[in-house]
Amino acid sequence: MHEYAFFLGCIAPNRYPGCEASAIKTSENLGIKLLDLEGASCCPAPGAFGSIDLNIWYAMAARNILLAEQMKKDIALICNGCYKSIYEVNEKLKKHKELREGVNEVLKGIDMEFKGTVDVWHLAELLYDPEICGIQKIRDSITVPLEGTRIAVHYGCHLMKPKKERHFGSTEHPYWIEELVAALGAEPVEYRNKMLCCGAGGGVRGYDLVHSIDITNEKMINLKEAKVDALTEVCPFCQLQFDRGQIEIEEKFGVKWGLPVLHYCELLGLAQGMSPQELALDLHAVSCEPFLEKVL
Amino acid sequence: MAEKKTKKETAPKKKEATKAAAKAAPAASKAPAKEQKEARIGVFICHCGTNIAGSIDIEDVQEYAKTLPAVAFADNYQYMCSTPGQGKIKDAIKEHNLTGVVVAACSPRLHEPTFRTTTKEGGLNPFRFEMANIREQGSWVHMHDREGGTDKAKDAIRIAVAKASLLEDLIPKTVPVEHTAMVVGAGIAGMQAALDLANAGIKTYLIEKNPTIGGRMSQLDKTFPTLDCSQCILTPKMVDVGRAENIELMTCAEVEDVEGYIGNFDVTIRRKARGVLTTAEAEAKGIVGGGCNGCGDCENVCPVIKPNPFEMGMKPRKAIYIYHPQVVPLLYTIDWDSCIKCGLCVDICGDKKAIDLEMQDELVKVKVGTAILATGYDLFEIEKKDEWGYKKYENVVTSLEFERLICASGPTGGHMVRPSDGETPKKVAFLLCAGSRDNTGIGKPYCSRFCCMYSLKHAHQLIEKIPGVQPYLFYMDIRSNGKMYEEFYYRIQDEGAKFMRGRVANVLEDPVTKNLIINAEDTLLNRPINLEVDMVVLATAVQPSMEAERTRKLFGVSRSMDGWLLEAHPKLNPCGTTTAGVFLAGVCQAPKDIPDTVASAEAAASAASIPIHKGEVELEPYFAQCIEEKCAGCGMCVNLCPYQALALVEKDGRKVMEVTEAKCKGCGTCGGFCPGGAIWMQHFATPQIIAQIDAFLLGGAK
Amino acid sequence: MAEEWKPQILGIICNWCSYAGADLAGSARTQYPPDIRIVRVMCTGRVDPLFILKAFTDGADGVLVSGCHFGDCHYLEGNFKGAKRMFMVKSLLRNIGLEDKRLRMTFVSASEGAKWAKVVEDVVKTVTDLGPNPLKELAR
Amino acid sequence: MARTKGYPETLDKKLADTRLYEDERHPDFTKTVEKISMTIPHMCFQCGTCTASCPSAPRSSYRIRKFVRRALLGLEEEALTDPDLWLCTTCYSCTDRCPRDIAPTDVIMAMRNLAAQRDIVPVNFLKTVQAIYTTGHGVPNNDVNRAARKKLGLNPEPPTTAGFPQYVKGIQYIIDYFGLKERADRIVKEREG
Repeated sequence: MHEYAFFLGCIAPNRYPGCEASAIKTSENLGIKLLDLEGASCCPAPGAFGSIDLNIWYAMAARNILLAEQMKKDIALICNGCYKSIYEVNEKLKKHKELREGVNEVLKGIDMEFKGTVDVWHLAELLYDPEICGIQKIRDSITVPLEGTRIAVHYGCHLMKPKKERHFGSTEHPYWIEELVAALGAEPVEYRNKMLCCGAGGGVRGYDLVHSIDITNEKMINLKEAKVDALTEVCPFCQLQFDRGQIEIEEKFGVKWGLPVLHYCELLGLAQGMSPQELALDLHAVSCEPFLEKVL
Repeated sequence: MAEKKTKKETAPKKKEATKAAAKAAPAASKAPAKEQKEARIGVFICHCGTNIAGSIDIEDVQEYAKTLPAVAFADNYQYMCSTPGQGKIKDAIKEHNLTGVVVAACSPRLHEPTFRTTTKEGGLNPFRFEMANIREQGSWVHMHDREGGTDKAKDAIRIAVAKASLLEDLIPKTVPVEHTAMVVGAGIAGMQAALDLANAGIKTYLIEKNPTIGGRMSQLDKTFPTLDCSQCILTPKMVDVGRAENIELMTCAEVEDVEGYIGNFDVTIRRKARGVLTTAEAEAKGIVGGGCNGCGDCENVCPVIKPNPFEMGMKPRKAIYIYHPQVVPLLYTIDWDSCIKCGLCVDICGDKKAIDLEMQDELVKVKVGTAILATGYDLFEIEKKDEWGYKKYENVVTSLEFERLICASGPTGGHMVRPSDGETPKKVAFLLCAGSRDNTGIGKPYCSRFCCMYSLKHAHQLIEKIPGVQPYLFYMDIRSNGKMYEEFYYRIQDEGAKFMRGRVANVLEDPVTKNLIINAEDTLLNRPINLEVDMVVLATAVQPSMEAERTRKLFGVSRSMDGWLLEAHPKLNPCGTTTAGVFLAGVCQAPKDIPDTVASAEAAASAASIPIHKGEVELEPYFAQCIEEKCAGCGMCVNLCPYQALALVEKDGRKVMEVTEAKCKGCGTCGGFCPGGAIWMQHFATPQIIAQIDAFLLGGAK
Repeated sequence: MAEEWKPQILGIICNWCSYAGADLAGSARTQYPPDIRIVRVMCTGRVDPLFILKAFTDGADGVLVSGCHFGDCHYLEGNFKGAKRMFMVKSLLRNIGLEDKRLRMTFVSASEGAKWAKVVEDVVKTVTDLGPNPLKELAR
Repeated sequence: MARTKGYPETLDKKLADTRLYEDERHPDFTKTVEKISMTIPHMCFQCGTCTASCPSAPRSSYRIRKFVRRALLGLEEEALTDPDLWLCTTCYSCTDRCPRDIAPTDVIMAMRNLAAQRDIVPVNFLKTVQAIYTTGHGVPNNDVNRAARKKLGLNPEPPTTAGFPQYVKGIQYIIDYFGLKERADRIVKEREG
């Protein structure tokens, strides 16, 4: 059993609890134990905090990392936004002495000190890593193959970009999450401009909603063209943007897409036999039923 | 104590001097006389305008120099290398009857030869000269630290004086130069260089790794800005090379090993088994009227099909093949990796008996006086910049693939079609600086220099061939600096090519039509562009050919940081290298278009012919000498020598080391090691170097 | 001696790579500290351990030996042999209780002017941090 | 920034002098941006790869190339007061493709930091701060969600600051350390009363 401190973030636990539930359950089936990270907070939102003052962003993220350092466990998480904050700050503080000292100066006040003793992982990369889990193991864990479904993948920006500060290689034509989808028995589908941003990041969703959902709408057009049954991602914030975004698109632009959007953990849950209720799919703004009909 | 050492150790030098006396009377006759005479050094400090004087206090330095032991005279001048400057030195040598000269100026790598001649003209042995580098390693690197720079200059002079007072007469060794040359690589650069050398009456070995000569130029369709057909102007030269009596052409050949030095390089060449006999080779084997006549029957019967590299893999070839109809020499070649030795070709070839499926590589040794490297370039692996989708999207091609696609002798017979469906493209985007001017660590930081111009040419060729075609050139800057180049740019613009000032961010493919969508910004309109085209041509960056690295090491040539071969001086000696007798031609030194390549080839040829026509070269006499009374005959130095110049010999009853001067290059590896201090490195002798160290740290050799 | 102490550093560098590199730094006007004095040899293979020991007994605070990159030696393999000796000398220095950091061997090619400047800065810093050569007094 | 001429307002707008004057350039601005962003906008050669990669460019007047140019020239006023500054979704596509190895996204983040120092910052950013200050979450829990969590067999409050409010103090300490809460409250109040 590989054990990790499970960093929840905000949107998974507070908007899509199904992501949280499925993440814990499915990965347990795959030999990965996700432990509560007591007292963790918002990562904090890289757009909002990073834009106002990077130093606060460093310090707040560091606090979350230190909770894991105290647990002596690496961090696993399921949100790209969180990944940017927690992973990137962790790496930056390890690398840059002066940044580290600055942050520790702040954290002194709450008796904390960044030592850089843990690493940060996105659950998706752990699932893909044969050392930890790997495609085959996922395939073996499947009880309800998602056969006959066409699923497109949205990677999300902050997981893999900027590539120089990540370890996933090129960000132009990645395919590893498609492999994870194929492992569930579904057919992964390529579509135009796959790596285009969901539109939510950088505080834009809050700053200029129509601008932000117009980007989402462009993705929807490309997805429609590829005739997919569902879109999957590994980021609840992207999920929020695609899921609630479709409702907003309908309100503002009068276009109805009705494309089910599921976090990879939710898909994995379904494939491992979890029921839609256990995944709280009813909380999704866009009904997942058309997709479920194909699966169940 | 340094004194004492010299006294003792100069002993063998007497021998050397007298030995020399036999060779060169005038210089040597002085040598013994000078022996005991105590050192009188003249120091000459150069202002180099303000280059040195600007950040170093010349007066101060000169006053200091006067106080140094053994300094008999000190002077300064605006430009020491000027005629009056050199005059000052010559006069001073006589007036103050100097035994050595120190010039404090620029780098010895620049002006040592100049001042050695001056010293000689002043009546001293040229090797009684030492240079103090107070510019490149002084004023220029301490421009804002006058005090520090001045102190450093004083020390540099003190160190130089210490050495100068221990310098001795040396007689350079002159060696005969082999009346032959070698050119490695038979692209346009190598061919031109070889032709020039041959026409100058020098026997030249032309080594080419491929089965035919012609190189990259033979793959091109037309050439800018004149638009003459590349093959049409190239093939006559290829034929000349094939015909030239003075050129010994070796195709399918590689340099295996290089020994020796300028005038006398011993080069081993690997002639790769071609599997096919020339008529000459056949005759040698007693096969009358046999050997390959290029009839091509073998190709017709060969069952194996492989992509033809000459056509960038866009056309098939057999396991026994020629690149294209105009190859020189017209000889078929077997690709051993794909040949299944079925023997059909042997049968069809019949009595000509030209094909030998058991042929082995052979090693040939040749001796040459000078060598020219013309190893050319390859395309950068542009798929590494995967935002442009090369090797992912069928209709994204490189510029060389485009050349073949539009060439009448190419895979499509010159009908410009796109790979995915053979349709004629109506909209084509050219991406300039594809992989060039790239500081990400993936691409190349330099400008590949000829892409702008050939892309203009490509646009013209499209407009000429396809009515109603629309070429788009996505560029950052159009670099058309050459004779009639800017005019060519004007012409292509007039012909209707559209120039979009913006670098392409990424290329997407329409999954159905296989058309390509260009994402760029029109930085002049300040608007993003979303342009759908039928085909994308990447003006791909160039990089040194794979062979270049191996070859340069064999010839002891250095490399610039960007990977191209390093010239002796970027401005004043662009063809030479730091290895005497080895020269560079064409793109192997840096990206060049055809005119520049040919020019550099002719330059290299003339440079390479000089020592050959002179017939002899002087070697700097930095040879190792054995101080026999100290030599214990342990022989450790013998194995250290990279040139097998040392040997143990029997001399009056004991083993001592002996140096073959012709082989010794003066690296001093032996001298640096000899446990008994029995090796005297001429001009870099232990007492001389120790004196320099003492001078620096103890302030003066005395 | 009143003003702050500046180290005396000896540089023994090869004619073909490092000396050319140093010249290139010059023509590029790349500035670096002036606390180094250069002795030019044809190849680092020429560097006799004696030279370095002499320098230290003479009171040098640091010695820099710099040659061509491996495989780029103008004399095929002189720099290998030079480097090998430097290891030997370093252990010697340790044995006589002198910090072996005072001796440094680097590889700077003819095209690496910027690197040469960096190397010198680096060596000057290291040696300055180490302070004066304890043998200096003996030498005086 | 265009210069006004003291004409009546409408004319001043219409006829404003749009030429670039030397005194608009603040070299230290370039330096500050480079320090915060840890990247090198002064090396930009304006190829437009960034704008072409930008998801916001095609639907707005936002041109990241322009902002990098402003960083390069030190056009502080023009950069920080341009509302487009806040349209970057931080997708980092420009950063991955820039041939000069600049990180334009981080240039934007640095400029936003500098703008925020002058209280130029959209309220939605500050409201996130307020939310986190009180709950530790940018997107706090709610009753619908609590109910759903129960059904899933999860604790209605996640094991975060929501479940362990005692940790909120630490967060408030950090935010107060930078005095951000007061600033946020003040600015939001100014804007929305």
